[in-house]
This record gives sequence, C-alpha cells and structure tokens, in this order.
Amino acid sequence: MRVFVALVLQRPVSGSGTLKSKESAVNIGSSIEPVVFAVFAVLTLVAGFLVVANPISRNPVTSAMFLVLTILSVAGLFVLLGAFFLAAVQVLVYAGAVIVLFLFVVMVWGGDGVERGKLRKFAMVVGGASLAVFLTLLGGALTGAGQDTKVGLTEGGARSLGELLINRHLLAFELMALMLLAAVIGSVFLGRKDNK
Amino acid sequence: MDPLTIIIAAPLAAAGLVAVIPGNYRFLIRVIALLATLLSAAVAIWVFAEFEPGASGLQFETRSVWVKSLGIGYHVGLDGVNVGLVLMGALVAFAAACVSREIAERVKEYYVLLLLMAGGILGAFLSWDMFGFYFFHELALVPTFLMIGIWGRGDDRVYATYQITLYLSFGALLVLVGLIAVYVQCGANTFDMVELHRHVAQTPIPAAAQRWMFPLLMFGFGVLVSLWPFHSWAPTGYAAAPTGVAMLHAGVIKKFGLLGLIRVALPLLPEGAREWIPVMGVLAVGNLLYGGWVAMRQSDLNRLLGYSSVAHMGFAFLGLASLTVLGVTGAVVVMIAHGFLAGLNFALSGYLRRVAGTTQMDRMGGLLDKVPFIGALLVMAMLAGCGVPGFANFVGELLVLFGAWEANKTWVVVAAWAGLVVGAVYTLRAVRTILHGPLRTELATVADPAGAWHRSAYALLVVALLLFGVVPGLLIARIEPDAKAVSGTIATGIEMKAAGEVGSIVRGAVAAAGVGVRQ
Amino acid sequence: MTVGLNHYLAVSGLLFCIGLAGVLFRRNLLVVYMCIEMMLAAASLALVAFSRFRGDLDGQVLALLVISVAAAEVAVGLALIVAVCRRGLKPTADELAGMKL
Amino acid sequence: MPAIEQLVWGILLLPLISAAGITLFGLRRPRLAGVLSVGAAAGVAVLSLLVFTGTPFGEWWECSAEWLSVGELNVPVALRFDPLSLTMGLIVAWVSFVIHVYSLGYMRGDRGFGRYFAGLSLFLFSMLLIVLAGNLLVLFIGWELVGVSSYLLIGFWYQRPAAADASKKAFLLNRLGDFGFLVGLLLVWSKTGTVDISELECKLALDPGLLGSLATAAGLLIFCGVLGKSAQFPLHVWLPDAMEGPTPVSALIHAATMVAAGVYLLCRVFFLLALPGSAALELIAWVGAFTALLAAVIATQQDDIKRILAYSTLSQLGYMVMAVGASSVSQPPVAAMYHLSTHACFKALLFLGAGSVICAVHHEQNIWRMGALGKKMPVTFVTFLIAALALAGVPPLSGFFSKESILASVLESNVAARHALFAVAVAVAALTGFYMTRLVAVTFFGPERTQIAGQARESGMILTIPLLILAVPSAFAGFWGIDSAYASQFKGAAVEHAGVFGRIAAAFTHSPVATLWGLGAAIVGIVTGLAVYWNAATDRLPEKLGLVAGWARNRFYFDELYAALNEATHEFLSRLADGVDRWVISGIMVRGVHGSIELAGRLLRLTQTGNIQIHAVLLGAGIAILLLIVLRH
Repeated sequence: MRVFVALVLQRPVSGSGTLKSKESAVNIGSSIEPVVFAVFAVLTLVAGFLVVANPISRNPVTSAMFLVLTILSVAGLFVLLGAFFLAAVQVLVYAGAVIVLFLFVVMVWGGDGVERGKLRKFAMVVGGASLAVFLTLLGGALTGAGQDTKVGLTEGGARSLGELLINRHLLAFELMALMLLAAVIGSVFLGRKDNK
Repeated sequence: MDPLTIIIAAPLAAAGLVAVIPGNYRFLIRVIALLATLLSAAVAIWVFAEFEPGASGLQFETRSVWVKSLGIGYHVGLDGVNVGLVLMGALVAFAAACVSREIAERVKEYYVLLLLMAGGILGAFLSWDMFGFYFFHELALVPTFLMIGIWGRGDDRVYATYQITLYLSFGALLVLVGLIAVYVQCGANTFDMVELHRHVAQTPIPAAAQRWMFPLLMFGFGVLVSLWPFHSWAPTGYAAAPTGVAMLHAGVIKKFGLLGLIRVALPLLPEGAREWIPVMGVLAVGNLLYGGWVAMRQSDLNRLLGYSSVAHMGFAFLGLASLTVLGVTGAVVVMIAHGFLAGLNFALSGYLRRVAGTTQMDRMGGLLDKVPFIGALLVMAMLAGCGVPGFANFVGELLVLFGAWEANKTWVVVAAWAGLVVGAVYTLRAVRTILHGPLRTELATVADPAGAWHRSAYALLVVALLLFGVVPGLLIARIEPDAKAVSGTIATGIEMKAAGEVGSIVRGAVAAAGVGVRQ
Repeated sequence: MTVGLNHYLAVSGLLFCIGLAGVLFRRNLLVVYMCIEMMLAAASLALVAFSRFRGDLDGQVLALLVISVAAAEVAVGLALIVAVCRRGLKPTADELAGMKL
Repeated sequence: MPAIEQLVWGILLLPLISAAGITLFGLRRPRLAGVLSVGAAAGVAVLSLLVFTGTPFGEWWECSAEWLSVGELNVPVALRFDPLSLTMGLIVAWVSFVIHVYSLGYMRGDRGFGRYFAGLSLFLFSMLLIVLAGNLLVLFIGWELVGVSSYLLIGFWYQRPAAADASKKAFLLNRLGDFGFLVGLLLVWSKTGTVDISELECKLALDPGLLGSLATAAGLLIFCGVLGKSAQFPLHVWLPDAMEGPTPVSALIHAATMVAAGVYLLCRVFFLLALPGSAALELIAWVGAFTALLAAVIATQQDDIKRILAYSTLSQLGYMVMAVGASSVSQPPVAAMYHLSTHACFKALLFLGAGSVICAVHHEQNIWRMGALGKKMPVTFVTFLIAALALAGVPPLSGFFSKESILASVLESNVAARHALFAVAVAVAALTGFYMTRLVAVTFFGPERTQIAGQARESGMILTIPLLILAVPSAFAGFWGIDSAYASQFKGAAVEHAGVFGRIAAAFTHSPVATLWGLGAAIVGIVTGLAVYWNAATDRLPEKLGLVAGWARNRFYFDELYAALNEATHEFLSRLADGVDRWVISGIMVRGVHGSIELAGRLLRLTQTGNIQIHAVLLGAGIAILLLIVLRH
C-alpha cells in the first residue's frame, strides 16, 4: 500500500490534455475546509460504524438508515473534492435506488431476528487479526508525509466526465452498459416465481 | 503424399472418420479401423524394404514450418533406429486392431481411441522435431489412461488407472521439462533434432547444465519405460488394460522412452550421460534381476507378463548404458523384438482370458490339449522371452551382453543370469501351469480361434519374431550406422576427456554410485 | 491546517475496514450487502481523492463505474436473497452452506 | 570341392525344412509328418556320408554364410569339416536316422505324432549345428536349441505331471550350465577378439598367454555348459527324470547324441583347456570321475529299466569327461571321442531294446515285474545282450576297445593323482558290469514275475530292424578305426592304420596293465551280478548293503538337497523381491504417496465448511498475509 501511495504521489501529472492545471474556480475557503472535512469524515465513520454494530437495534432497517447517512456524508466529501457530478450520482443511486431496494426486500421478506447463534471463535480471531493487520498497515502508510497540495482543480462536472467517458473510456463505458443489462436480466430471472 | 505422412495420418484420419459414424455400425467401424492400420502397416513394410541401409542423413524426409519464431515444425524422416520401430509399431497396431474383436460395449469410442494411440505413437517414432515427438507421444498416452479406466478389467482397475496415469504423467512432465531445458540451453532456437545435433556438435551445451539435465531426461524417459524402481505401474496397468491397449502400450508406446534416450539424451548431453551412465547400468540390472525375481512369484499371467516386460527393458537400458556400437544396436533390436513379443504375449493372454475366463494361472491347466494353436504360440512366446535362439530377442540380448561386457563385467554376468536362468524359471513355470498337466474339467469347452483369418494376427507377430531372429541382418544393417553415430558422439568425448582429466570421471562415478545406492 | 490526501485516504481506509468487519461478523445477508456497499463507497472515495490530488479525471470515471457495478451487484444480490427466501430459508450466512465439499 | 560345399548346407536345411513343414502343415497329418521327417533324416545320413567320404583323410575345410555382424562382433554361420566333426556328424546322422525309423513304429497312433516328428527334426538340425559349427557362438545357438527340442520332447506327454515337470527341470538345469558357457564365451571374446574356432586356435597357438591368468576360468566356464548338457555332477539330476519322454527320444537325445555333445565340445575347444598354466583339465577329470562313480553306484539300485540306462549313461558320460580331463597336448582326447562314438551306438541300442521291451509288456518299466523275456523276444534279447556286453567292456565288442583306450589314457595321463583316478575308473568298470548283468538277468532271465511278462511277444519289424542295424556297429565298431579318424584331428594324417587282429592285439600290447585291469573288473562285475541276480525273485542287495543301497536307491538325496538349496537361495530372493515390490515399492512408496496426498486433501477439506463467512474470513486473512509479505520488502 505504501508503495502504491508513493507511486501515485510521485508521478508527475503534467500534460493530461483536457484538464486545467490551475488553482480552482470553485474555491472553498481554506479556513472552512478542514472543519467541513472533519464534520463529514466523523459523520461518515460514525454512521458507518452504526450500520455494522448498532448497540441499540439490530434491525436491518436501522442499518439501512445509517447507510443512507454514510452515503450522504461520502457525497459531501465528494463535493469537497470537487466531484460534483459524482456526488449527485452517489446520492441518486445509493440513497434513491439502492436503499429503497433494500427496504423493499426487508419489508417483504422480513429481516427480523435472523441474527441468532454465535459467531465462531475461529472467525472472530482470524477476522479480527486480519482487520488489525489492515489497520496497522493503513496507519503505517498514512503517517508518512503526504501530498497536501491540490495539484490543480479537476472539475468533476457532467460535461467533462461525459467527454472523458465517451472518448477515452468508451470501451469500459460500453462494457458497463452490457453489465447493467446482464444484471437486469439476471435479477429478473432470479426473481421469477417458478424458479426452482 | 509422402509415405511417412500416410503412416501417421491413416490411423488418425480413420479415428476422425469413425468418430462421425453412428455407434451402431459396428462392422463398418471395425473394417475402417482394420483397413487404416493395415494401410499403415503396408506402407511401413514398404519403407522398411526401400530403406537404404547406411545412407547418410534421413530418408523419406518431409518437413514444413509451423511456428517459425519458436522453431517448431512438422519434420518426419527415417533413420536406421526408427525404421524398424515404425515397422514394429504398425504391425502391432494392426494386430491390436484385429484382437479388439473382444470389445463389446462402446465400440466406436474404443476404436477412436485405439486409432489415436496408433497414429500418435507412429508419429512420435517418425518425428524429428522435439515438439512433435512429445506431442504425438501424449496423443498416444492419454487414450491409454482412458481406455484402461473404461474398458479395463479386474477389481484393481480404478487403482491401476490412477497409478498408470500419475506415473506416466509424472514421467512425461519430467521429459517435458528436460526437453524445454535442452531447447533453452542449446540456444539454437529450434526444436528440430537434426539441427540440434548439428548445433551441439559445434557448440556443446555447458557441462554443468548437462549434469542436471541428463538425469531429468533419464528418469523422465525411464519412468515411461518402467525403469526400476519406477516400474510398478507396468504390471498393475497391464493386468487391468484391455488386450489391445496392453499390446500397444507394452509393445509400442513404451519404446518411446528408449527412443528419447537415443535421440535426445545421449547425443545432445554426452557430458551428462557420462556422469549418469553408471546409475543407469545399475538400475538396468535392477530391472533385469528384480523384475525376473518378482515375476517368478506371480500367479496372474498378465502380471507375470508385466514383470517380464519390466525385466526385458533392463536389456535395452543395459545396451544403452554400455555406450558401445554393439550395445546400442542390441538395445534397438531388443526394443523391436520386445515390441513384437509383448504384443504377442498380451494378445495370447487376452485370448486365454476370453475363453478360460481368468488369467489366474493356477485356475488354468492342461490347456495345450484344447488350444494347440494358441498353446504352441504361447510356448514360442515364452521361449522367445527367455532368450532362445531363433527369435529376435536372442539376437538383441546377445548383442547387449557382448556390448556391455567391456563397460562392466558384473552387470553382464548378473544380466546373463537374470536372462538365462531367472527368465527361464518364470516362463517355464507359466507354461507348466497353464498348458501342461491334466486338463481341468471346467475348461473342457475351451477352443482355438476358428479360421485362418482370426489366427492371422497372432501368426503375424510370431512370424516377425522368427524372421528377425533368423535373419537379424535385416535389422542390424539398418541400425548399425546410426548406433555407431550415437555411441561415437560419446566415445569421442571420452577420449578427449581421458586426455584432460581422469579424476572427475572417478568422482562422477563415485557420486553416481552414491545415487545408485540411495535409489 | 490543510486537508491533504492522507486525510481522505484515512477516512476511506477506516470506512473500508468498518465495512469489512461488517461483512466478516454480521450474519444477516442484507446487512452484509449494505456493508459491501459501504466498502465500495470507501473505494470510490479513495479514487476520487486520488483524482483530485493527481489532477485528472480518470479516478472519477473509475468511481462512476464502481457505482454502476455496485448498483448492478445490489440488484442481482437482492434477487438472490429473494430466491433464497422463496425456498423457505432464512437469509443468513449460516444457512447457505452449499459450498461444503 | 564346390559340389560338397553346396551339399553341406543341405545337411542343415533338410531337417529345418522338415521341422517347419511339419509345424505348418503336418501336425494333423501323421503320414506327411513321418515322410518329411524320416526323409530328412535319411537325406542327412546320405549327405553326411558323402561329405565324409568326399573329404580327404585328416584334412579340414570350412564354409560360411553371413549372419550377424556388428562392430567387432562378427558371427557368420561357419561350418567346419574336420575329422572330429565329420566323424561325429556321421554318427549323429546315422543313429538318428535309425531312431527316426524306429519312432515310426514306436509312436504309431499317438495323437501327437506330427508334433513328435517336428521336435525330432528340430533336434536333428540343432545337433548338427553343434557338431558342424565352426564358430563358438553358432555352437552356442545349437546348444540352446538342442535344449529347447529336448524340453519339447521330454514334455511330449505333457498331460502327465511327471513329464511336464521333468521337461522343465531339464531345461532349467541346462540353462544353468549355459549361463556359465555364455560368460565363458564373453570372456574368451573379450580377451582374444574372436569366437571363431579356427581363428581362436591360431591366435592361441601363436600366443598361448593370450588369456593370461583367466585361462583356467575360461576353460571352467565353458565346462559349465558341459556340466549342464552332459549332466555332470552337480547338474546331473535332470537326466534320469528326462526318461519321462518317449523311449526313442531317450535313446537319441539322452543317450546317444545330445548328452554327448558336452564331451564333443570339450574336444572341440581342447586347445583352450590344454593351455599352459590352465588347471581346468585336472578339475574336469575329477568331476567326470566322481560323476561316473556316483551314477554307477546309483544305477545298481534302480528298478526302472530306463532309469538304470539313464544312470548308466551318466556314468559313461562321466567316464568320457574324465578321459578328456586326463588328456593333454601330447596325448589328445581321442579315447573320449572313441568311447563317445561306440557308446552312441550301443546305448542307443540299449534304449531301443528297452523300448521294445516296454512296448511288449504294455508300458511297464519296472524290471522286477518282468522276467524270462529272453525266450519270447529273441531279436530284442540278442541285440540287447550284445549292447550290454559292449557296455560292460567284453572283448571283442566295440565297448571293450574304447573303454580300454580310456583306461590306458588315464593311466598315462599327467594328472597328479592319476592312480587314484585309475582306481575310480576300474571301479566304475566293475560296477558297470554288475548293473548291466543285473538288468539283463532280471529282465530276460529268471521267472516270469507278472502275468503281463508272460504274455509278452516280440515286437514288429519296424522296431526290430533298427535294433539289428544298430547291433552291427555295437559289435564291430572296434575294428573300424574310428579312433584313428579322431586321432588324425589332433595329429594330422600321420596316423598308423592297423588291421582287425592288429587292433585286438594292440589293445593288449599298447597298455597291458590298463587292459588287464579293465577286463578283470568287467569279469568281476559280471560274475558278481550273476551270483546275486541269477534267478532272483527280489533284489537281495539292500539287505546286504543296507545304508549304501538305501542312499543309492534314493539317488543320494540330490533332488531333495537341490530343492532345499533352491528354496533357501533363489526362491528366497524371489520372495524377498516380491515382498519388497508388494510392501515397499507398491506399498510404502506408491500407496504412501497416494495416501499422504489423500490425507492432506482430507485435512484441507476440513476448512471447507461451506459457510460463506468463514470463506470471507479466510480470504481476508489471505490478503492480510499477502500484504504483509509484499510490504515487508
């Protein structure tokens, strides 16, 4: 991971044609930025934690609600990073579609009381250990000097993203469309009544 | 089309043809298989007759490039070593197709695989391209496993299939690694053996590399030929295999490993050969003596034949290990003679199994009364197996013994003991238990195959054995020049080395003996 | 104090670990799915942050693709859960043990 | 001699063609088989006579055809015609012709008639190959092939377990001997670079030290082959068992020709055995003497008519081998070959006579169930008596001369303890007289001990005529100068010829001590035999001799000893190898690899609980470990 980070940060970023490499047009004042970032970051992590381990309720609906909160905070962070279009998409797709889908399933099929039985010790130990490893590595990777200056504003508007998508990433774009189609057909097939 | 391609293509094309015929046209399928193998055999006889002994270079050569960047191509040709092997392989394949009458179920699939085996191994014998050499052999080897698994017999069938598959795949894998190593170390950017030989004559492969490459090839090819102590797949596999498969594998496919030693390992890696030849000699003697001893104790005819085939391979290894013209010539003669003999043996035991319902020798007895034809052939086959003059085996074994005498007298004495005495013990015991003595009542209905046509396959193999036994010159005139070339490559090296350093030979021999002891 | 790349990455990493913990320790399949979504969001966050600090938009495109994948995945996954429930099974990780050898 | 050179190939090819023809077409057609085989034998007899007369006395010539030639090993089918091979060939050809004719009658109506004659023809071919071979490897091929044909013919009645076992035993013991022979050949070849007899003789004559210290070893290794083929101690046990074969086979193969091939071989390579510094001859002499004595003692206590003759054959072969051993360069082994030739005639006659008797008494072979056959079967009796007296060494029959020449050569030999050797030889001569008298007295005289003996009738012409033919040389061969023919082999044409009476006189004048001792021994043997067995109803000897007779009756327990020895060595090793194969290679190694892989699989399978989360946990752990490893660098 350290390697990866270093690789990304040290690579010179010159000459990527469509991008403006100047200081931003949309400039959030540098004094407010840390505050906003802190709010969203804390919100993200706390809500995320409550999705996983809510001390009060084990109901999946509660989890879903906190997931919405997490997603919204991440969208806020996107805005901070200048990715406006993505933030919008994030809110629309997740908060709008995905969570609704979750809620439908929970409502129709009942997500209640399925958390019986104890987790195995083996899973606890091994899983906990690997998590600890991840966190340690993460910490190790991030304590070093990072790059704090924004190289240039990348305007994540719909237009620039769209141009990029249908020019440079056309193949990925088309494949994505194909995948979505396959997902649609697949879920329809799986959801059929006589599917035994 | 050139004759060698016909030899390879006839069975393969027939396999394709049979594959598209509906499975219930059994007669048609049989006729196609017989005609294809007969065509191969006829062309093989013709090229054998037309082959000009002692002429330099390959004869009936055909080559075309396939993958230019890697130097892979289709390159077939005849030299003195493979001309006899191809003749033997084609005849045994024909005989195997003849005796496959016994197969009753999944006839179509059986013949497709049998024809693939036949075409594959003939291709391997004829190929002068290492890639084709290996590829064709795999083409023949894989059907063997399937056929033992599907049409095999006996309770041990599944275990036998596993064992033979694992062993031979392992051996083939070692060979593959070795061949690739040869390709890489040689640096000639070609898989063509003729060019490799030429290249190595100019710039030999570094001696250090040869020292680890040779054992790879020796043990890899050795496993394929049931070199002791990697032999135990042979008796189990042959006891379980259907008749045609046992004939083809024991008789023909097994010889691929020896051909590989002659073609690749010895000429391309002379330095490695010198280091490792003592080990091969010791193991060859192990094959002979140990195979013979174990064969003495078998109560199942097929297992006995399996072990005797292990023992016979000892002569071939010993001949190669001698590195003399006599020994190498003898080894090739042994390969060819044993091909006919193993084909005959397994054909006969398959017949006995069909009519008597068993291959347990103590459950047969006095059968000579009922099956004079098969019995007489079995006696002949057994006598040929213990090296009686008049059969081709005798010539080969004699040459090997004479050739190896200079190399190591102890080996030869032990080998002669194993061949003359131990061999006679188990073969005569088999004849005594199966054919002699009073007839067992439950075998009263057993009879010979009716009609000349049904006897022809067996007779063909005996005639071949006798022909090459009485007129060995037919084979030897063809083999000798190339055997001389093989042994010459290494002999010149020995002289050069003798001028240089004697110490390392001694060290090598000591190291090799150490390895031999550990084996 | 300025907010640097590392801060975003820290948030992203922590969110990822929280999601992972959920995947590993929760047994309601629905919640597991939510946690997977969370992990994907964390990944998108990292991508966007890199994009910002590198100064090109490729990261954002990738994040966009990730979001579509997440959507498709949720559709298929939820359909699967529905199918599981139709068979009279509870949608928990413990009940789906068909991968046992 | 172009004419003869073409003829000689016929000698080999005729029987071969006959054998092949019968195998292909004659197995179900007795008439064809008989005509082919007897025709071939007759052709060989005529041809051999032509070649014999066509070759000037005392000269030799060769002809050869390309056969096998690789590198330094060149093996043409070389035929060598010298006095030794010509005389031997003549005897083989004619004795086998007579026995072929006899077989026509003896084997009539047998189901395997065709098979029998195929075997006989094959034997004739291989035997002639041995006799005429000018190359030791070709000789070895013939050597192996006579073993095969002997195997096939001893086991002719394969349905009988005894015959089947006997054939196996004969072949195996022969193989033991052949092993030594082959190693000897390899030794000679590697030291001299040739296996051609003439070339070898030349090379050794030029440089007697060519074999160096290995001269004795080479000689003894070749002698191993003789041990097997001529059934010398310690490989003598197969010959008595071989009597399970048809009687004409016993006569031809196991009395007259094949077993004598060993002696022939010794004479053939005599130059090799007699090399200066080689101690082979001395050992050969003692082996022969021991075999002769041992077999003669056993013969006195056998009851089966064919077994008595078999042991007598053993004893006589031992005699010949002893004679070879007692020879030296200055005194070549003429006596051995002489005795071989006369023995071939009278022993074949004895066996054929025994066959005639056996036919007459419905295949009864125990002499104590016969008796008083002399009057009923006059022709058989008279010819048998002639042969028996010849064997006992009664003058002026052929056996007398050959035996006296052996005794004389032993007495004059260079062997260190030649007087002891001579004593053994004399004892054997006495024993020979004794057991032959016993055989004749019990079989042809005395009371009719069983009913079948009373009903016996003389055999037909086809059996008696061969007896009469063979009786002629048995009686008179001593006057024909066979010994001078052999002598010319070793001394060139300068051999003195003597008339009929000159020969009788020569026997006494040349070496009177030996002759008188031999004659005395024969008389003692015969008189004792008559005293014990004249009109005897049962064998009285066991009461008088007790233990010795019991041991002799049981053949000194050699069979049991060998069975135990074989069990303790070869069978043990074979069992050991089988155990190793079954338990170590197949068991621990193959099944062990198989088993440990399967065990590992079963262990790993425990982790595959099927619980998704466990899989996820493991996946996470795997990634963590990978990351740790990667990031450590």
